[in-house]
Amino acid sequence: MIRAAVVGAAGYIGGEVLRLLLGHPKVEVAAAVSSRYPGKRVDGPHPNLRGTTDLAFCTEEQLDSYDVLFLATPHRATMKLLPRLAPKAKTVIDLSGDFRLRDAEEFARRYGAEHTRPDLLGEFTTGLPELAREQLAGADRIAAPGCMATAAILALTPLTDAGLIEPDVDVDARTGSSGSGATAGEANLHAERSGSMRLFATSGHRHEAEIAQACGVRPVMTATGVEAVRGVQTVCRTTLREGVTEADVRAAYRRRYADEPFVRVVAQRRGLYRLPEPKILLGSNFCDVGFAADGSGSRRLLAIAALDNLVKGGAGNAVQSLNVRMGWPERLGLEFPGLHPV
Amino acid sequence: MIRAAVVGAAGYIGGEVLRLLLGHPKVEVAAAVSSRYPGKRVDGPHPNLRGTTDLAFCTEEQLDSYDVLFLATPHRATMKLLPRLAPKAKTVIDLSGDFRLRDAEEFARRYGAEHTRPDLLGEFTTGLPELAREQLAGADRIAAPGCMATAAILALTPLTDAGLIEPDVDVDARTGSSGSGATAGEANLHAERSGSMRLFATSGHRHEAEIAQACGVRPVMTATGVEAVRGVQTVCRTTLREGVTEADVRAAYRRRYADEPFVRVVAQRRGLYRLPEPKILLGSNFCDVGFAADGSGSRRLLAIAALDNLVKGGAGNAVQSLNVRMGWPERLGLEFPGLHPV
Amino acid sequence: MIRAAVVGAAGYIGGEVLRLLLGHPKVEVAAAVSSRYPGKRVDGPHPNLRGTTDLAFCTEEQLDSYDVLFLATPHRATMKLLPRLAPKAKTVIDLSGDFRLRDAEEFARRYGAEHTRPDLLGEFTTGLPELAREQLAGADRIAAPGCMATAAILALTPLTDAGLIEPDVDVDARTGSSGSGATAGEANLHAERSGSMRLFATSGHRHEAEIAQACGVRPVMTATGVEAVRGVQTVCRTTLREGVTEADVRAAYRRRYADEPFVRVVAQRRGLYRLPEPKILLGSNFCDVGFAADGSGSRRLLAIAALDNLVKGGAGNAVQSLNVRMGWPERLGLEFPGLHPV
Amino acid sequence: MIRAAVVGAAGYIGGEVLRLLLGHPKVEVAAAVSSRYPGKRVDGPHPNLRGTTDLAFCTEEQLDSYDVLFLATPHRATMKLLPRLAPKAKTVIDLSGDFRLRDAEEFARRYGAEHTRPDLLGEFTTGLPELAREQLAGADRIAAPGCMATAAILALTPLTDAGLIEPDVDVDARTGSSGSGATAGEANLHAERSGSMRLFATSGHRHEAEIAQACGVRPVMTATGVEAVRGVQTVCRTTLREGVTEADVRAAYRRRYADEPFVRVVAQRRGLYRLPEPKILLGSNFCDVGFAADGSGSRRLLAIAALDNLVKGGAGNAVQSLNVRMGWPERLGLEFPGLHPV
Amino acid sequence: MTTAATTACPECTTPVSTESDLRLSELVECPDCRSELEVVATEPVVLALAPEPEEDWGE
Amino acid sequence: MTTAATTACPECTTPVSTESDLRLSELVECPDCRSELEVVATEPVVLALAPEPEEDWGE
Ligand SMILES: NC(=O)c1ccc[n+]([C@@H]2O[C@H](COP(=O)([O-])OP(=O)(O)OC[C@H]3O[C@@H](n4cnc5c(N)ncnc54)[C@H](OP(=O)(O)O)[C@@H]3O)[C@@H](O)[C@H]2O)c1
Ligand SMILES: NC(=O)c1ccc[n+]([C@@H]2O[C@H](COP(=O)([O-])OP(=O)(O)OC[C@H]3O[C@@H](n4cnc5c(N)ncnc54)[C@H](OP(=O)(O)O)[C@@H]3O)[C@@H](O)[C@H]2O)c1
Ligand SMILES: NC(=O)c1ccc[n+]([C@@H]2O[C@H](COP(=O)([O-])OP(=O)(O)OC[C@H]3O[C@@H](n4cnc5c(N)ncnc54)[C@H](OP(=O)(O)O)[C@@H]3O)[C@@H](O)[C@H]2O)c1
Ligand SMILES: NC(=O)c1ccc[n+]([C@@H]2O[C@H](COP(=O)([O-])OP(=O)(O)OC[C@H]3O[C@@H](n4cnc5c(N)ncnc54)[C@H](OP(=O)(O)O)[C@@H]3O)[C@@H](O)[C@H]2O)c1
Ligand SMILES: [Zn+2]
Ligand SMILES: [Zn+2]
Repeated sequence: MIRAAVVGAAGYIGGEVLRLLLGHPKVEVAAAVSSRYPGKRVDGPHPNLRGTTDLAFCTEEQLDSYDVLFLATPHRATMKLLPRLAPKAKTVIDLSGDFRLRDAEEFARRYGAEHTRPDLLGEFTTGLPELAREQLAGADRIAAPGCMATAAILALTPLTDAGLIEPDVDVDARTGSSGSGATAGEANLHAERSGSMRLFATSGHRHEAEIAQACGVRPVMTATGVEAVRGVQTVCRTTLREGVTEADVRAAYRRRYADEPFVRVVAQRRGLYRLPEPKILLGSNFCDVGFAADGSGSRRLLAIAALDNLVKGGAGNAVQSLNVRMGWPERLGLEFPGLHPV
Repeated sequence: MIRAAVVGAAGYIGGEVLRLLLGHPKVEVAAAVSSRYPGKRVDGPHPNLRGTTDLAFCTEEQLDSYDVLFLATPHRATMKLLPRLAPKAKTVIDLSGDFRLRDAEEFARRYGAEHTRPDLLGEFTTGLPELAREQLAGADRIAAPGCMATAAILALTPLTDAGLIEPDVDVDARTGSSGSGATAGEANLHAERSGSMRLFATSGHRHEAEIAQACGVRPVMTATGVEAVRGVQTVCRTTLREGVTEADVRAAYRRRYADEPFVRVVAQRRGLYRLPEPKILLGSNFCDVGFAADGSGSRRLLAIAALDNLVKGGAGNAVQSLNVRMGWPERLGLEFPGLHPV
Repeated sequence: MIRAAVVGAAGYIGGEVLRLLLGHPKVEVAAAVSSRYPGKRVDGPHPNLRGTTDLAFCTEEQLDSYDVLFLATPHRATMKLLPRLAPKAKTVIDLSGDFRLRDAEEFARRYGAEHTRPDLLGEFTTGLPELAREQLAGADRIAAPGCMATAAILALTPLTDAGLIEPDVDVDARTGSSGSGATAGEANLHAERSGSMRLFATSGHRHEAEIAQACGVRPVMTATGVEAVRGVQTVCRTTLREGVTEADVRAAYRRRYADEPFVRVVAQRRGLYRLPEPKILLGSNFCDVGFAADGSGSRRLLAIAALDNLVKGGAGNAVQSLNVRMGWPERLGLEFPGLHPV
Repeated sequence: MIRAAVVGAAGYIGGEVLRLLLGHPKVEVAAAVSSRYPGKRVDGPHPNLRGTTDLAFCTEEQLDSYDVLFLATPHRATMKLLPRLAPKAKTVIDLSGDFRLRDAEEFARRYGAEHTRPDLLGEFTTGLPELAREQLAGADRIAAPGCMATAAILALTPLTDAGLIEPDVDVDARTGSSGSGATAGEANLHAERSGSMRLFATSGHRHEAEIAQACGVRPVMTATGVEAVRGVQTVCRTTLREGVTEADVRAAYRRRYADEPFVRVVAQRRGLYRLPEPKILLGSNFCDVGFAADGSGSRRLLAIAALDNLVKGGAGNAVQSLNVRMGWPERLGLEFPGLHPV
Repeated sequence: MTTAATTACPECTTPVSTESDLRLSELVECPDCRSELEVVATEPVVLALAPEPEEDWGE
Repeated sequence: MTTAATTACPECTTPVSTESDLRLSELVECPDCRSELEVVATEPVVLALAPEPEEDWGE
């Protein structure tokens, strides 16, 4: 058993990290930090954890030292927290956007603020085992990618790795409301958010930079809030290189993900769930990826992915990265397959 | 054309009053008050009104005088506003809870605050044409009942008027999220409110007092927030007096509502929509009422009603009251029947 | 008053035609045809119509003659019905896909069946006043376009008319479940369809042909079923011609739709509802259109539209076409603006 | 490892049994029967199982013999299947309604058909460990109770066991759409079922008989379909015996469920989730139970329960019963705690 | 020519108007409770509740 | 007395009508793109885009 601490533990990602770690056979949750709820039980804001733990939140000051520290705090705040919290743990896994980009200038452009610790950016490994399994084995600074970025990256990687597509990619992301965290703003009011199809980003979304960095493509991204609490789907509109066939595409996906425990290739000709869709992934660490070529023989190819933003798009991916880091079986604590119907 | 002003016009009820008055052939919306958005167009917070008006909000100070004033402001605030606003209009229609109860002590018990103008309570007529059509014809202080109360009252009135039921009634109200207004609190966060079945009142709900006052029953009320934005359904569990048959009940409903333009009796044996259900009432001023006796011959009777809380449970009912007050055709501006499917 | 008949009147589009005609001051609904429910009241399958009509369905055989006949029957069936039904009315408005395309070969490719009456295709005028107002004034064979096609066409027309975009367009349509009609198949089962983000068409959707025919672009279309009953949103990814600015685009939209009663240009920088979104359009005949250029100075332009598929995407548009045909005020019977919140 | 077979494996309950058994460390799924999909992979109709199994459906004829057989087939069909299938397994766990009632006449009244094997009714043990843990230890014919019945029974048992309430109980059940199984009927069409608050049973629901049998009360039950796919909530309106206090009630619940692994007492004074609510139980085997006394000192008491109808209301409860039967740790394979937010 | 008479709905007692040319086994709908009623006799008209497929909603 | 003039929205170039008694720092709303515009000079009126709180939706 290793000892873990979670900062930002009262938030949605923090709660999901707690859920997964509490069910993890090799991790003990030793501390959960919240400034709003110190001394209160974690199953207050996270009622699904009732009966599974008696843990209470503590303050940052009460932290001592841990094997692993999860940061589930807002971007821009996290780069300020990291320097003082990092000494408290051997391994730090950051779920915010602050250490995902390697380039401080790109960070400043995307996040509207100068990075306060550009010197640390180089220390971080991308917390996505499908991309960086080997590096993660020895990593002690891990930055998990954004939820929509993770989906787009896993949809595109088989194509870019195999050199099958042109660099310009349209990333059309659809997301549920939990993606904005537990923040009660007007935009997240049930009566406003319910049933919406809200194009809240029409270009320049931050995750573009992560996708570009990971896949070497030129993404332009739109993001639409649709009716869902959990769930992200990304539809990437790409162009096949000359001469590439759908069979090449299918082979590339199969090959790339043959041994991946948490990526499933879903591109079927029959049935209701032919392409990736997030609803059957609630609570699951799977990312489903698929593709659809244009019947008419054009070079257009859709690359599609779906995941639960709080799991494979966040906490689950972080725990999977920990498993890799520790040399444990990668599925440990992440076995829940998702539900149907739901 | 008469001139109307709306206070609290940036809220959900205020917006619905605006929608209905802007479509009303005999009313001109002369002022819409908001402290948050003075000078801004009303179609900002109420995007459904785009293309129908160029109206902008004003401040309370900018009000002059009007034929009718609608108050769509919070309870406890409204009793303070009324004395200074009432002089600005011949007729005042209050949608808050502040002038619904005739008894100041009951008000204090239910609203947790002393009434600041108990002297005015007696001046108000209940803004429910089905109960008080005659009084409304000459009324200049009108208090529209609460949304769940309206539903329960319309479900029960045929039974209590005809003396068919015992006085103890269980009122089980189910409501959508717009019932709490446009207030962004944690409880109304989409991710929390979505898909909920939340018993937010298990007894002692304020609307009990309104139901008791209107129907002379002893109600106990539970209220559950369910997945919906608009819509209230009340299921009243009642006991038939000795010897009363289901045919008596059906006849009482038919008789009571034979000439009502906005109450439909729905108690069918076939089809998908056999009993009142709010979804087909979105935007409509109908209140559907129905009943179900216990097949087994017991004296148990369900009395059920459904409405759109912002229309027949609020703004529509207020406009209908205005129509009655002015001697206009009662359906004026309220013709929208509701949608199916939806 | 003119006399109207509706065939396919028990379906979703048929029901919506009934709702609109029953509220129309110049139309009497003289017949509603259903083979499943002959003799039954129309407010059985359309419970929202309770209290507004005592009309019952009749059989096709019982039809005599009418001023206008609405066909709300399935594609491929309608081309067989038309020849025998057309003689029964002066004006026929078809809502199916059978007479929308002018080219019989294109029809065969898109609908997987030979057209049985290609000779009649040329007689039809497109039932979209924004495109064909003048022709509609004298038209007696009117074919209303498909719901997703209508949205895409209204989004693109200002751009194509003004020559602002390149011909290749990606049409990304998102739709609610009522778009598939009242047919109980596995795909429309609540537990399966609920919360879905289902890419049910990845290319080659029928509506592509309508968009191409109306706008002269080369559309490729994807369609995703999202959680909603009513509502279509289309996001068109286009490329601006060299030198075209966002100000040109805004001016083109404003100019094109300055006098349109049912198209609103929605492209705002503030507020929750900055771009077109269908939820505030439920029951309304508005189509909201908007656009978003890429901040970074690229030539990418999104053209977005939203509508209620059963109203502006179907029955409302048909009634608007009738209004134009008859020389009546275009808004007649179509005044409902939509709801917020909802 | 024991070998299990599931009949009705293509249905919703069958799929959930498969999900749980595939994740169960001591059970091998040896056969999954479907008449519609013989030879097809189980992850076709159950797409959440992709990547977890290569199992395909077989026909009933292909069954040989197993340690345990789960019947997830419709009521009335199951009593005909059982005699020929029972010989194929040592232990049979039936999830249908056919062997739940001990009294064949009550069965006939409730299910509208004579029981074809009344002689077998006495052989069955109720598959609810909270009620029948000891009997289950040796049971080879197990009948799991209905989903709404399970919720009501778990809400009421602490009260009836301790003799705290009067026998008349109003059971108000609210349920999601998966409760009707994977049957595509008009009532389950997304556009009809979505957003509904449908009182589909106003008295005499079958589950009344199960509740009466288990708790010795006289239940009258209403059931309302609300917007949800999974989830049941039951609100029982009861009357406390003279002199019983809320403290007695709380103590009774605490005592009764102190050692239960899957029942949590939820009756809080603060927070958003004060009383049982199904949404945080999706996929989980927990049943949350709670209560609320009437503040005013009346004897009215609400007893509330929530569960996932396919898990604790069906498949999970069946697996828990198997764990008890086999003498295994009761939580085995049932550890998933549920999600928040969701 | 058909003439209208009324007879009570066996389910809810509401008067149901019936045409004189009704035939045996024909189905009519009660205007109030919407029961489907079968003509089981014609002179005078007698209506009986038509059998209905069981609805099974919620387990 | 106030008289109305117009000036172009700096965001979308739509003409915005402005009253002559506008004061420095006052906020006006563009009728088209609904940008909030700050009066940064008065004779003649110059409008600049008012800063807006960042919206952070979708992670
Ligand atoms: N939601 C997603 O889908 C998702 C997916 C992947 C990654 N992420 C990233 O994960 C992080 C957390 O997101 P979330 O959705 O969980 O947000 P959230 O629900 O708003 O939670 C953030 C938590 O951070 C704490 N916090 C806020 N300001 C802080 C500060 N200045 N210093 C320390 N703690 C602070 C708050 O807890 P107290 O106030 O109690 O301390 C809060 O509970 C963000 O960086 C987000 O970008 C989110
Ligand atoms: N929602 C329903 O279903 C429903 C049904 C029937 C009756 N009602 C009653 O209708 C009233 C309004 O409800 P709502 O749901 O529309 O609430 P809401 O959306 O919160 O709107 C209330 C409005 O009142 C204004 N306001 C707040 N405090 C005020 C004060 N002290 N003085 C003057 N104005 C103030 C606010 O506008 P500014 O801040 O811009 O001034 C706000 O827009 C309440 O009394 C409610 O009980 C509601
Ligand atoms: N749903 C939309 O959003 C939408 C939008 C625009 C256009 N449309 C078009 O409108 C038409 C109707 O669509 P819908 O969604 O209303 O479908 P729907 O709900 O399935 O209704 C179709 C109706 O057509 C009747 N019908 C079926 N087969 C027929 C046949 N062979 N001959 C005559 N009548 C037949 C049926 O009534 P009976 O069995 O009772 O006779 C049924 O009620 C379709 O062509 C569709 O493409 C639909
Ligand atoms: N849904 C719930 O919440 C719930 C909860 C507790 C208990 N239950 C009970 O569990 C049982 C299954 O319910 P469900 O919701 O899973 O229903 P479902 O989704 O309709 O599945 C029933 C399955 O039974 C099979 N089947 C149908 N008729 C059959 C017959 N005559 N003989 C053998 N197999 C037959 C069908 O599969 P094939 O056609 O492929 O053979 C079908 O997949 C029912 O008895 C129900 O009362 C349901
Ligand atoms: Zn009847
Ligand atoms: Zn502007």
